[in-house]
Amino acid sequence: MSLLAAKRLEKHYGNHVVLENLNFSVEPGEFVTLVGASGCGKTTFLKMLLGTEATSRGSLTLDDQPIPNEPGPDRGVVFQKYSVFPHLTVLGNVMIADELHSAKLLAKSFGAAKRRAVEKARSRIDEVGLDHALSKYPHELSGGMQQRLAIAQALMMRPRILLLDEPFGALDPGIRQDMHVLINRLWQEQQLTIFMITHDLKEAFELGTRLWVFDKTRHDPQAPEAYGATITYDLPISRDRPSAELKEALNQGGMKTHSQETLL
Amino acid sequence: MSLLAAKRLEKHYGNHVVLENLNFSVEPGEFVTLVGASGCGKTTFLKMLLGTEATSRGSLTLDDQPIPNEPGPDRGVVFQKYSVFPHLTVLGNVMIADELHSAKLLAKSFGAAKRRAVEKARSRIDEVGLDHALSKYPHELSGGMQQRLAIAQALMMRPRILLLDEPFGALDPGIRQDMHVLINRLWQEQQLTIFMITHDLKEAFELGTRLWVFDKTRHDPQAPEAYGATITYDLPISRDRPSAELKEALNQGGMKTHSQETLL
Amino acid sequence: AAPAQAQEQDEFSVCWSIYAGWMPWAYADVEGVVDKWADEYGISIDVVQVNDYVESINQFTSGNVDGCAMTNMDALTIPAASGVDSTALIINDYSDGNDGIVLKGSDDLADIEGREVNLVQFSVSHYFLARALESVGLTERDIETVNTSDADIVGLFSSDTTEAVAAWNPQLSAIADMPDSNVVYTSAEIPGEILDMMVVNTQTLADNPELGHALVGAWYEVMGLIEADDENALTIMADAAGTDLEGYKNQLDATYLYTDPAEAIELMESRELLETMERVAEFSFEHGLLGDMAPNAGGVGIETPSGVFGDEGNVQLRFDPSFTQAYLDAQ
Amino acid sequence: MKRLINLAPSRGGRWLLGLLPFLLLAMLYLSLSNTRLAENPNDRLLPTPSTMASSFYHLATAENVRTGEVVLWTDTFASLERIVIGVGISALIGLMVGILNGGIPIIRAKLSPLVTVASLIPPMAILPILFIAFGTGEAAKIALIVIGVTPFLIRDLQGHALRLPDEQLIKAQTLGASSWQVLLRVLLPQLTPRLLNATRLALGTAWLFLIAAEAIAAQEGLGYRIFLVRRYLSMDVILPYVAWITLLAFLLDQLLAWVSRLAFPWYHSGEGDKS
Amino acid sequence: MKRLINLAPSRGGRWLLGLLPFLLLAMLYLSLSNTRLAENPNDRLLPTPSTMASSFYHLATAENVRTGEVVLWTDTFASLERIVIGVGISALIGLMVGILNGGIPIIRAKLSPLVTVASLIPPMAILPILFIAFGTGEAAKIALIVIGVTPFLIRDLQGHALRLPDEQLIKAQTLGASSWQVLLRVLLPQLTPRLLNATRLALGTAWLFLIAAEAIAAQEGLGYRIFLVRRYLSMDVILPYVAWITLLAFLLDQLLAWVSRLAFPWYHSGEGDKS
Ligand SMILES: Nc1ncnc2c1ncn2[C@@H]1O[C@H](COP(=O)(O)OP(=O)(O)OP(=O)(O)O)[C@@H](O)[C@H]1O
Ligand SMILES: Nc1ncnc2c1ncn2[C@@H]1O[C@H](COP(=O)(O)OP(=O)(O)OP(=O)(O)O)[C@@H](O)[C@H]1O
Ligand SMILES: [Mg+2]
Ligand SMILES: [Mg+2]
Repeated sequence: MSLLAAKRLEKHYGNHVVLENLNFSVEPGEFVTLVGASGCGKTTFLKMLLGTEATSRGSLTLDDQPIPNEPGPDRGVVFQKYSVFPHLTVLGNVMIADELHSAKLLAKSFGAAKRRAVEKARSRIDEVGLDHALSKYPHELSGGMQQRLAIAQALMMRPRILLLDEPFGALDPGIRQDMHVLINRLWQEQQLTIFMITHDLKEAFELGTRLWVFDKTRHDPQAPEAYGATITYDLPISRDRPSAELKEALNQGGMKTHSQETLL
Repeated sequence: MSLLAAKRLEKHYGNHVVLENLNFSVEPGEFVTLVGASGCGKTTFLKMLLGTEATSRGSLTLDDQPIPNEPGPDRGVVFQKYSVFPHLTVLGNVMIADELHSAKLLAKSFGAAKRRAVEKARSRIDEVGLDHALSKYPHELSGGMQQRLAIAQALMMRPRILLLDEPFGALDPGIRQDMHVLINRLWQEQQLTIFMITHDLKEAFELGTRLWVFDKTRHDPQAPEAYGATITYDLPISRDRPSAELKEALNQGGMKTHSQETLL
Repeated sequence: AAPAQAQEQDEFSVCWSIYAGWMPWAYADVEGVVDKWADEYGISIDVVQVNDYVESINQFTSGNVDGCAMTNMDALTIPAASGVDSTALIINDYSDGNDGIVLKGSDDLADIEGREVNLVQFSVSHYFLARALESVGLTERDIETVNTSDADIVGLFSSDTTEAVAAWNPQLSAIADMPDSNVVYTSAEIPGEILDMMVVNTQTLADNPELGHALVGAWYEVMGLIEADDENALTIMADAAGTDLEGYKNQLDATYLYTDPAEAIELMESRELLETMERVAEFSFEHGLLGDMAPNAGGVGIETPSGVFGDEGNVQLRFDPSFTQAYLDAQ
Repeated sequence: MKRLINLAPSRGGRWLLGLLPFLLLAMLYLSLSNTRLAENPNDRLLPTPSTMASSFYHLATAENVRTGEVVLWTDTFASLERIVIGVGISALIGLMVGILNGGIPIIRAKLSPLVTVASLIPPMAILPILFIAFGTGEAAKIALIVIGVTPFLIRDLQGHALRLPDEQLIKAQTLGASSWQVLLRVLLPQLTPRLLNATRLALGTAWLFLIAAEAIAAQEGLGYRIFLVRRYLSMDVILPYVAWITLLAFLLDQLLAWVSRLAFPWYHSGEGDKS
Repeated sequence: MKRLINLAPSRGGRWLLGLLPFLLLAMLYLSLSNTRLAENPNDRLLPTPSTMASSFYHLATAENVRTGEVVLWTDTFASLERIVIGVGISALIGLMVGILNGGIPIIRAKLSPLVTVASLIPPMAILPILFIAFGTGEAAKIALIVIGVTPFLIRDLQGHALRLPDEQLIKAQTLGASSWQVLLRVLLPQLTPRLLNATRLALGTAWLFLIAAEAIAAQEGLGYRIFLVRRYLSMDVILPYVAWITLLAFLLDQLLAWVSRLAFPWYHSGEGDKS
């Protein structure tokens, strides 16, 4: 039994076919990286996993059940922007998951419960290296620190699946490197299943165990919206450099510019 | 006599020293690319060339005269964003330079003058490959098309110096490549002197004839604003791959992450 | 134009607001009666309706208009007390039931004690209320007054929290129609005290007597129509007042119109007028309506044909029957 | 079951749901009106819909005996004229001062504090002064609208002018634009759609002032009529008039929105605000 | 020479320049006032500053013989009480309905059209209905403020709620939040500073309705006094009162701004709007 599986999955917006004919199955513990041209439907796909977009046709199952049609604590998420709550401090942002869980009515814990929540949150915050900024607000943090905070927050509920939508897209190259180390460590420690969208093919190779390339297989210049993208390449990745064969495949599959750019 | 020259040029904001001890001279026809960490003062430097920021100390001369303290038609500019006028069509955006020149009062030309301006603008627009989008508004254009438009617009007045502040930073890698070809061609055809800021060292090498690295030479951890950045490396570039020696130099000069990232 | 600057001129304006006794001005305006008389004297007169009574008097006091329809008390306390020398050119009527006090839940005026009374403060309603209280041995200290805009007094009365109002027509009749409303006192009990007049700037009038003659002529021409019960004229007036013929006739029943100029002259020349004005002046003085500078009730002099009340060196309000007399003589 | 915040009604459902509260209000009115009229058939406060309809029909069709005019239309035209002139003048002043203030720092330094203070004065408080200063003609009523609305427009437009990216002003200068040309070709066209938008926001206030002014001194107009018949508590006239005013306000608002969309496509699909 | 749009006055210069138009206005007033008073020493329209000062001083210090109260303070407290209560109630309603409307699509579908229509009705026109519903005492005046201000607050807050990034609502749900918890911990705290901001914007309108209400029926209050003394053309009272109201409005506005900065630092230095 695989964790996630899709059969002939499609997504339309009215007449606009965004995704078509998606077939895959993903096992627990995989790290899937998604690349593809801008606007080809990667975020839409992630939203279907999240449950905020309905599937249009075909099936998408989680544990062999149709995927829940709204977000839940089993699937954590980190967006490129707006991932943390601006009105909460670092501690508050991480604690909130616990508070939502333990205080159904007020969603705020007090006394002993609060101390426990703080304790738990602090250890998470330590993990991402924000222990010196506990009472700072997000606007006082750099972009990299904000994304670390978002990751710590998303992992508080120990989700089974972590969805990342270009989480490091807005970061400086140097900081990005640190984040790679962090996400890699957390993935291994917590045995997560991760889906990560990126524009950076090198990042995709560095982090993932499996790479999906989204692209259109059919294209009608007169009606560009008639056909959707699908997974054109589904490649297992070993942690070495990409093989020559892979490069070749990519070059032919419309990923030319990406590969040229980042793989030299 | 050099086109642009600086002597012990400094820039402060109050107590915050942003740039210090800048010394250079630039000849007509050079293509200077500027790299450096975020916030180190590259944009500030460009603004001093533009004339929108005053120099704090030292001298900055254009044709041996102090640089004019406000923007003028001899120095064109393309920003990363907001470089074109959203309320004008492609044709309007390019024509406006001519209209500002020929109709002092209304800044709008009519009749024969208008036909001439349209003619001239169209040939510029052809050059950047936007001839099929003459009457579109910027919001209908992709990011790459907008930047092309900005370049066509900036070149209408045949400036001697063209200032580019991360002009391709927001573009997709594929489109970026096309822009490189375009800017290179225009630089040669029109004998421009170009200053271009970029975060992408590879881009800097590919386009420039001269690379400036902005960095701090002194750093006081207690008072990070006490010292400013200066030009730590001023390297002539040949169109080949960077030499091993250069790589070495960069690795030691705080550009580690940049070089690692883009030069592999 | 500022009053003191008034010189010979041939364009004038007078204003009026909606009240039973002044509706003839509406007729005289739209039917061209005023224009006809003005032409006769070689001048032009613009008749302006102002929606808000207080505003119309302000227009007069500030010199924006040359004449204005107002009551005797307001003429004294507003323009005259402000140093604008004013002349009552026409006394058109006295309120003979047009002002009234209405109580809820009682038909005895004495029950007004301790209640909040809605009225236009310091207006002729206020004076009227004081006279009413006097009649049952009460003073203003026994009640509380709430300043109320006259247009809203009807709406206010239908609210449960309103206990008593003092109002004039047409509001009064609308209120009287409501359930649980008891008209306990009307101006019919103090006839001849609340006078409605056309007041004109004294200086302007002196410089331009034609204005006075034209206004008086136009006014009494319309009075003739009312005397003759001209349905058409009355309908037009009713319409301008926002009511119908029947409603307007009811209002007129509570108004003693001086349709006969001789009668108006008689009143102006009478001793009672001076006494009424004296009483009004005293009331106004007690309420501080004559201004902080007034040393006593006579601080602002009032001149009628039968004499002067108060400071003879500071006469600001005059009753002048000569124009009405001239009209009478000409007929 | 989905969470409440994730449940979205369908298109048709939205329509029906939107109607619901209006229906409830209408029913509430009818029952209240019935109770009052049962107690006192002469009650004028909450007239039946049929009474209102016939009164309104009368006002909208019957010619006045003396002038031959139809009351409703005379009132409507008078009020619309005032509001259009008043708001028009405000918009003109707002645009000009807004551009000057937003574009030229020296002028902004001079005028900004004045505009701030002026915008704090409640125009209602100076209503008495206005009539005395301007007389009872059209001028005072229009002046009230202008005084009430202009400071808001100026501040809004000045804000928008300041928020235009500096890049555009610099760009224009590198293309050789003079100060005047920058104002004319960069600020003016970009502020015009924002002016329309600000004007829409200001219309509500403008109506308010119009009615307040007409209540005090006017000889026709929607506000005048309401205050005239208020003396008799003729709710059968007042309520339809209020509905009519609301409808007019709505139509004016939609008209401006439509003009703006038509004339400034770049503003509405571009980065301009979404309101 | 720099272009005009590039010239910025110095700090001190800005201060002086800002004062300039006030000085000009003051001089204009003085000269007009002098001319009028020279013609007619009793003229009340444009009193001298000293007359105004003494009248104001009198109002601010002299005890009423009958009640022992000082007019200015009685008026001020009465008006402030009304405006604070009225705006407070509006803010509460605005916040609650705004959150519900902004957060829950089904409720928005129901209420949004009603709020839109309600915001178009000029409250001044339906005064008689207010009197019936709320009596003629304080309740009616407060109700007028509430009715005048609340639709704006609701629409503003609803807009802000809708503009909160979807990402945050989704994020909260992935952390296990229920609908109620999303409203309570994501929408409510983020809308509160925006409420303060919207309230500041609404204060101007609130003053307007307060003065209108006090003009209609009152026993004390700033608006009451202005409309009472208007019949004596006592500009020596009206003008200082207008200035006093303006000052109070300014202070209230600054107070709210200060509270907001103190309580919501993240809002003011963060991505929140800059107004
Ligand atoms: N709510 C929507 N309604 C209609 N079309 C939509 C909607 N959301 C997305 N789309 C369309 O679906 C397509 C895919 O969008 P999506 O955001 O998934 O692309 P993406 O691959 O994430 O691109 P990027 O790399 O730029 O983030 C786009 O063409 C977009 O216009
Ligand atoms: N107007 C200003 N007032 C005060 N400080 C300023 C101002 N403009 C820029 N700075 C400061 O000057 C420094 C340099 O800014 P600048 O924008 O030139 O950096 P940059 O090298 O262009 O960075 P980036 O790569 O992020 O664009 C920054 O620390 C910034 O905070
Ligand atoms: Mg995406
Ligand atoms: Mg920069």
